Amino acid sequence: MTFIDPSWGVKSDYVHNLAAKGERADGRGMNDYRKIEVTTDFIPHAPGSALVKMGDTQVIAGISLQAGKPYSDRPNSGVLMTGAELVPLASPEFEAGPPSPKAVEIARVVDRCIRESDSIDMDKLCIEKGEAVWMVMVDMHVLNYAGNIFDAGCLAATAALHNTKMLKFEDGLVIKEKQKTKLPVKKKPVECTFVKVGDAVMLDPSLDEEHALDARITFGMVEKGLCAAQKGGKGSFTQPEIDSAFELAMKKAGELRKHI
Amino acid sequence: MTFIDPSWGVKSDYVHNLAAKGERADGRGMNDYRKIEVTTDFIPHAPGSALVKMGDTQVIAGISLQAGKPYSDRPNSGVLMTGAELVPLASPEFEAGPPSPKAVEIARVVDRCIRESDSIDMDKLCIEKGEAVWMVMVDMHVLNYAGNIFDAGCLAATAALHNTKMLKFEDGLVIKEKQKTKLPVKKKPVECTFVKVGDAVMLDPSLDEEHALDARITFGMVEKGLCAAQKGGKGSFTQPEIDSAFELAMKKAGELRKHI
Amino acid sequence: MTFIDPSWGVKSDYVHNLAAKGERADGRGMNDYRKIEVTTDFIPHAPGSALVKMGDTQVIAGISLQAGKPYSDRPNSGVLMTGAELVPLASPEFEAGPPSPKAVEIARVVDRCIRESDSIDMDKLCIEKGEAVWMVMVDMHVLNYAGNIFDAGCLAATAALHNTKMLKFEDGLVIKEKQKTKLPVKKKPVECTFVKVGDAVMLDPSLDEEHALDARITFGMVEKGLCAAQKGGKGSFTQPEIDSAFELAMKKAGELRKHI
Amino acid sequence: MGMKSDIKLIDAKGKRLDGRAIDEMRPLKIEAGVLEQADGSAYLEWGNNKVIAAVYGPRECLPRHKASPYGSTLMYRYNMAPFSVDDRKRPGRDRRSTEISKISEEALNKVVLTERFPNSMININVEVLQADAGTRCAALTAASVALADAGIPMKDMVASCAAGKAGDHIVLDLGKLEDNFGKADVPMAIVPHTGEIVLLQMDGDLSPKEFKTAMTLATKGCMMAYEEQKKALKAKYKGGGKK
Amino acid sequence: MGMKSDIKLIDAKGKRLDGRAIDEMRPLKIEAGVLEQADGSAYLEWGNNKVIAAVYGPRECLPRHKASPYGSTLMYRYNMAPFSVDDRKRPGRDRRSTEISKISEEALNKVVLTERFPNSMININVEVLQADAGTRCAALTAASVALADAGIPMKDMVASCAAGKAGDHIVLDLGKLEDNFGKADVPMAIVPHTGEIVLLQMDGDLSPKEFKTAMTLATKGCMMAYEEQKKALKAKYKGGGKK
Amino acid sequence: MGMKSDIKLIDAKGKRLDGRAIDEMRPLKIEAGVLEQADGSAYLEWGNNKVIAAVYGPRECLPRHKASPYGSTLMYRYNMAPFSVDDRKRPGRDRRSTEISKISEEALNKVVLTERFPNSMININVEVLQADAGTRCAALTAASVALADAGIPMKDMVASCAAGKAGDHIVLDLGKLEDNFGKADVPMAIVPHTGEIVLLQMDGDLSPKEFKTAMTLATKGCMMAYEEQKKALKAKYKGGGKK
Repeated sequence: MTFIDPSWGVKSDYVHNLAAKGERADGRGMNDYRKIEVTTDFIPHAPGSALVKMGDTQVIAGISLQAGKPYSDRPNSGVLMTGAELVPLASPEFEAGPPSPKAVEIARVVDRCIRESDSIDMDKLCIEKGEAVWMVMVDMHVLNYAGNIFDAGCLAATAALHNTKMLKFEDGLVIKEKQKTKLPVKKKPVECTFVKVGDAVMLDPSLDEEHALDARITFGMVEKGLCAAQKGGKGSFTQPEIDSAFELAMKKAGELRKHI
Repeated sequence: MTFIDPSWGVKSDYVHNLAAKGERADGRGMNDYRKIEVTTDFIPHAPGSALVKMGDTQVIAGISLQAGKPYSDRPNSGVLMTGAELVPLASPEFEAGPPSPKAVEIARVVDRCIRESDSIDMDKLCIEKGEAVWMVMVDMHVLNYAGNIFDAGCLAATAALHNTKMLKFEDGLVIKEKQKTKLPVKKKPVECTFVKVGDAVMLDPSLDEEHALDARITFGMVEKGLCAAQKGGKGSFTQPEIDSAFELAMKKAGELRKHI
Repeated sequence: MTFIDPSWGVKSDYVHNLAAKGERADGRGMNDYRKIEVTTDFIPHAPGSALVKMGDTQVIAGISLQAGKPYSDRPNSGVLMTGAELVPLASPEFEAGPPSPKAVEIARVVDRCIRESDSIDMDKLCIEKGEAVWMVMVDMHVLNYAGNIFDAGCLAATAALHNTKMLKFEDGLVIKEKQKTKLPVKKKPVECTFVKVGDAVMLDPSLDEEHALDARITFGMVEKGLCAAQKGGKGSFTQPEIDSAFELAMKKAGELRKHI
Repeated sequence: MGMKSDIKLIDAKGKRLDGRAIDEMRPLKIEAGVLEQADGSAYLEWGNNKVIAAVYGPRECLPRHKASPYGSTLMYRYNMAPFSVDDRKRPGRDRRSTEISKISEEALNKVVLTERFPNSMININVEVLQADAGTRCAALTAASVALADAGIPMKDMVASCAAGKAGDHIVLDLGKLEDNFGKADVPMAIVPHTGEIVLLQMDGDLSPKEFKTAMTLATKGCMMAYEEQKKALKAKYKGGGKK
Repeated sequence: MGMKSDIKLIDAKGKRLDGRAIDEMRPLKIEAGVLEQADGSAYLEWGNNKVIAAVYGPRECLPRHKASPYGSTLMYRYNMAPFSVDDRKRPGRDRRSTEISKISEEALNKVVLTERFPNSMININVEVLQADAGTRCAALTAASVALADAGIPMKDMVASCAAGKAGDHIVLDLGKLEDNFGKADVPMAIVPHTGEIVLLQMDGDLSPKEFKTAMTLATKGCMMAYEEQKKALKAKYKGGGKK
Repeated sequence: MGMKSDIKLIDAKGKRLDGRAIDEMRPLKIEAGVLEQADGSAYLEWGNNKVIAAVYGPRECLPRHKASPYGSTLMYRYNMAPFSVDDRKRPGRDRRSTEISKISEEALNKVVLTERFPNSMININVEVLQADAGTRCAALTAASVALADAGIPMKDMVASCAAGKAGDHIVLDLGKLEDNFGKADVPMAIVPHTGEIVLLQMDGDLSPKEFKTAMTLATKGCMMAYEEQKKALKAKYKGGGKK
C-alpha cells in the first residue's frame, strides 16, 4: 500500500535544478537549519519530555522510567530503550502497523547516538545490584513529518532526557511521583543530517529534499567528537563530501546544543 | 477480504418496510426475544460452561481457572479475563485470524457487564496475598451467528459462571479436579440489545435485522440497575428512544435471568 | 503470493511417464538415495552441528543449549525443541515470514522422530530438579531445496545431536564454552521418505518428483523399529504399498545411519 | 471504575477534588489547523488531557476491498503515545483502542456526508499525548474539528463529553481520581443541532434515575464542548490559520 | 506418548481402564445438519470428545492467489476452543493445529470432486469443544459428514480412527489416559469403499509387527466410524433435518 | 561497543589478540555458485564468519505495489540462523536485521542496473551461519558476488569492510573481542573503481581525526575484499563452477 504522491517527480526536478545552482526552495543556505523551537516539559505528567519543531517537522520525545532486571553481564547498569513511532497522523506516507524499516532505522540511530555518547550515567541507575535497575525508555512520536526526523528526533530525545526527573522507588515498586533529583545525564548528543541532491550537499533536508535525495548522511555528535554515523539512500558520497560534511557537523552540533 | 452477501440489500429493504409497519420477518413482536434455551455444563470437563441458543444463534461460554499473580494495586483480588471468538465455523462473514473489532467489542462489553456488576466476589479468589490468586477466564465461542451475540454471549457467560466449580490448589499447583465448592458468584448480569431500523426500535435483532440496522444499543443489567451500556452503528438514537428502550430492558432482564 | 513455475506441469508429465516405466529422471533406481554427504561440526561455534547434502538438497542442523525451567509434570527432564526454517535463500518457492505449514510439518515430524525414539537421555539433562534443566534446541536451516527435506533434515539433526558437546553451567548461568562431555544421545533415529507418482512408489524424491507426487509417506526409524510416520499429499496409498515401503525403510534406515 | 478508597470525592460544600462544581467541566481549549501535512487538524487540551487529531482524505481507499460504491469509508484511529500514561503504553493496537476507534468511527458516520465521495476513504487519526480521564471524548471532539478544518462536508459537528458518579453524586466530566475511584462513567457524543445520540457507553453501577440524570448532564457537557469547537473554527478562519 | 507411570492400562482380563475390550471403540454418535448458517454441518461425540464441523462453499476463493483453474481449493481449519482442554488453549493457530489442518485437508482432497468447481474454495471448519484424545480423527470424521450434508460431490466419505499401544497391547481408539501413558498412537483415515489410506501418522515406539497390527485395527475402526457417518446422513435425510 | 574490561586488545608490539597487525584483515575466502536453486550464489568465510548469499531474479515483483516502472526493486534480506550466535537467535526479523537489510539494499542500488528490468524484483538473501563480528560487511560482500554470479548487470561490485578502535589504535576489521571491548566500529562499503561510499555507519567514540583514519583504513579493507570477490568470480568462470 505504498503511498506515492504524483507531484513528487515534478518537485524532485525542481529541487535538483535549484540545488545545481546552490539554492533551496525555501530560500535557505545549503548549510542552514530551518527555524528550531524546543519546548521542554510539554508532557508534564511524564518524567521528561520535549517537543521539537524544526521548520514544519514536529517531534515529541517522552521519557518513561520503569524498574526492571539488569542484563546479566552488566548487573549494575541501567537500561536504555529507544523507539520511534511514525504514526499515520504525521504524514500521508505513514501507515498504521508494526514499525517500518524507516522508523526502525531512526530509532536505532538515535539509540546509538545516546548510548555511545555515554550521555546517561548508567551506573547511577542501579537500584539493587543484579536485581533492579532503572529502565529509561525514550519514545519519539512524530506529529508532522516535513523532513529530517533524525535531527529533530535526536534533539527532542536529548532535550527530554535533560528535562527528566527521577521517580520514587519504594518497597519494590515505582511510585509515579516526580522527584527533585534529575536523571543523571552528562552530555548533549545531537545529530546533524546532510543530503546529497545531484552534486550538492545540504544540511537539514526538507520533505521535498528528502524525496529528491540521492544519498543521506547523519552524524551523531557529542561534545568532543563523533558517537554515531549512518549513511542512507540509493546514491553514494565521495570521501571529500563526507569530510566536509563532517567538519560542518562539528560546528552545527554546537548550534543545536544551544537549544537544550 | 470483507464478505458481502448481495442479498443483504434486498433483505434490508424488506426489514425496513416491515419495521415501518411495526412488524418483523419472523413474526415476533418488537419487544420479544426469540426462543431461548440454556444448557449448563455442556462441557463437563471445564470448571463451568453453558450453551445458549437464542433463536438460531448459538454461543458456548466456557470457564477456565488458573492461578496467577494479582495486580499490584489489588493484591487480594482475583482476576477476570473475557474473550470472544467469532470463528469462521459460525458464519460466512467471520474470518480466521486475530480478533476483529466486532469480536473485541463484544468481549469488552460482556467483560464490563460482569466486572462492573460486581458479580464475582473477587476478594474470595485470593490464594496467597500478593502472590497467587485465581484467574477466571471466560471464553465465548460462537457456533452459529444469527444475530445478537451480545445478549446470547452474556447470558452464556453468566450461566457458565453460575455453573462453575472451583479447582484444587495444592503445593503451588492447580489440580484439574472439580471441587464441590462453587465459584463465588453473587449476581446475574445480563445484556439486552435493541436495534433501530428506520424509526422503529426492536429487541433482540436477528441476523437480517443486524445487517439492516441504523443503530444499536446494549444495556448491561444487574439486579438493581445498570452496569454497562454500549451504543453502536452508524446511526443515532434520540433521548426518548434510549429512555423507553432502557425501561423495557429492566423488564426483559428479569425474563433473561430466569434462564439461569 | 504463491510461487508457481509454469514448467512444473510439463515436468510432472515427464516424471509420471518415466515412473510408469519404473524410471527416474536422474537415472536412479526407485529405491536409491541420491548421494549423501554429512559434514559434522560445520558450525564450530555451536555446541553441535551438521551439514547434510542429499543430492542438491542442503540442510544445516545446529544445536543450541540453554538452561530453563522444566515442565511441572517432568521436573527432572530436559526439554527438546525442534524448528525448521525454509528461508527464501533456499528456493524461489519459499517466502520470508512466519513458518509455512510445510515448515511446521517438517519440524514436527523430525521432532517426534527424535523425541519418540528416546534418542536423547532427557533425565541426564537435569541441572536442579524442578528449577533448571538443559533445553536442547534443534534448528534445521535449509540452504538449497531440491526435494526430501524430511530425510535430509532428520539426518542433519541426528548427526548434529551426536556431535554436540555440553556447555558449562556455573552460578546459575550458562557459560558458552564447549566441554569434553557429550550430549547424552543414545540412538540414531532417521527418516525414510517415499512418494507415489501414479502407481509407482519411489524413495527420496527429487524436487521434480515432489512437485509431481500423488502421496508421500515418511517413516521415522529407530534401531529396533518405528518411532514416527507421516502421510502427506492429496492422494492415497494402498495397504500393500505402505507395507512394502515400510519394509524397504527398515533396510534403508541402516544405510542412512552409517553416515552418522 | 470502583476501586475502593477513602478518598472523599465531593466535599461538604459540594465541591470536587479539583474545586469544580458538580456540573462544571474542566477547562477546554481547541486550536484548529495545527499540522501542516494533514488536510485538517486540531489540537485540544481538556483538563490535563492533550490530544491531537489529523484528517487525511478523501483519497483512494486502501486496502481496496474496504472501498464502498455508496460512499467514503471513514477510518478512525485512536492511539495513545507511549508516554501519555503513567505505565508506558506499548506501541500498537490493543483491545481498548480497537473498541474506542470502532464506536468513534460509527459516531462520525452520522454527520459526515460520506455519500459524496464513493470508493474513497477518509482517515481520522487521533493521538493522545497526555491522558487524564475522558480521552475518548476529547479525541472525538478534536476529530470533529479536524474534519471541519479539512473541509469535509458534514451535516453538523459531533461533540462529546462524559458524566459519571463520584461519591453519591452525578457529576460532569470525571477527572482522573474520579475516574479511578468513582462509581460510574457515561461517555456520550451528540449531534448538537438535533440532540441525537451517536455515542453512548456506560460502565459502573447506576440506578435508572441516576443513568437518566447522567445522560442529561453529559448532553449539557457536549453542548459546552460544541461551543469550544465553534470557537476554534472561527479563530482559524478569522486568523487565516497557520496554513 | 510414553509418560512413565504405574498405571496399569490393561487388566488381567484384557479389559481397559474404561472397561473396553482391546478392539472396542468408544461410543460414537454423529448428527448432521446442526448449524443454520453453514452450508453443511455435523456434531459429533466420540467418548468425551465433542466436535462440531461446518462447511462453506464452493464460493469465491479469497485470497485470490490461492484459487486454481483446475479445481476448488479445500481449506481445512482445525481449531480448539479455549475451554476444550484442561490448560486453557490460547486462541489462534499453533504448530499442532497447523499440522493437523494440513494433513486433514490433504486427506479430503482424495474424495472431494474439486475439479467440478474451478477457481472456488470450500472451507471446512472444525471446532473441538471438548478434547479427550483422538480429536483429529473425530474432527476429520465429522468434517466428511458436514461435506456430505453440504451436498458437495464426493467419491466417498473419509472415515478416521486411531489404534495405539497401551501396556503391551495394540488397542483400538486410545482414551485420554492411554494417550498420555501409552506407548504409541497411530491415527489413520481411509476411503471406506476402497480401503485406500489418506491419512496415516504414528508416534511412539512400535515393532514392525505391531505397526502392521495397529494399521489393521485402525482400519477396522475407520469402518466402524463410517457406519456412524452413514447413520447420521440417513437420519438427516429421513428426518428432513433441521433446515 | 565499549564494554569495560581489563583485556588488553593491542600488545606492546602492536599485535592484536589474534596476532594480526593493526591494518591486517582476517582471512577471507569466497566461493561463487554454491547453490543450485538460486540464480546466483556465494559462500564466504571471513575469520570465523560463515555467510551464504543467494540471488533470485529479476522476476515478477510481488507484492505488486512494490513494483516500479522505473526499474527493478531490490529486496535485501539479512538473516541470522538461530545457531549462528551464542545465545540462540529466535527466527524472524528483528530491528537489527531490518536496519542492516535496509542500508545494504540501498548500497547495492548504486551499482545494479535496475533500470534494465522495470516492474521486476531482484531478491538478495543472505544467511549468517556463524557470526563473529563484521557480519554485515561479510554479507554485503557475499551478496555482490552472488549478484555477479546471477549475471545481473552491474556497474561495479560493492565491497565492504569495517575499521574500528581497539585500545587506543584504529585497526582494520574488528574481531569478536575487539567488537565487544573496543571503542568504536566503522563499517563501510564502497564502489571499488570510483571509491564512492555506499555504506557508512559508525558507533562508539572517535575524535574527528580518528574517524578519518578509520575511513581510510576501512577503504583499504574494502579494496582487499574486492580482490577476493574478483578471485571468486574468476575461479567460478574458469572452473565452470558447479552448475
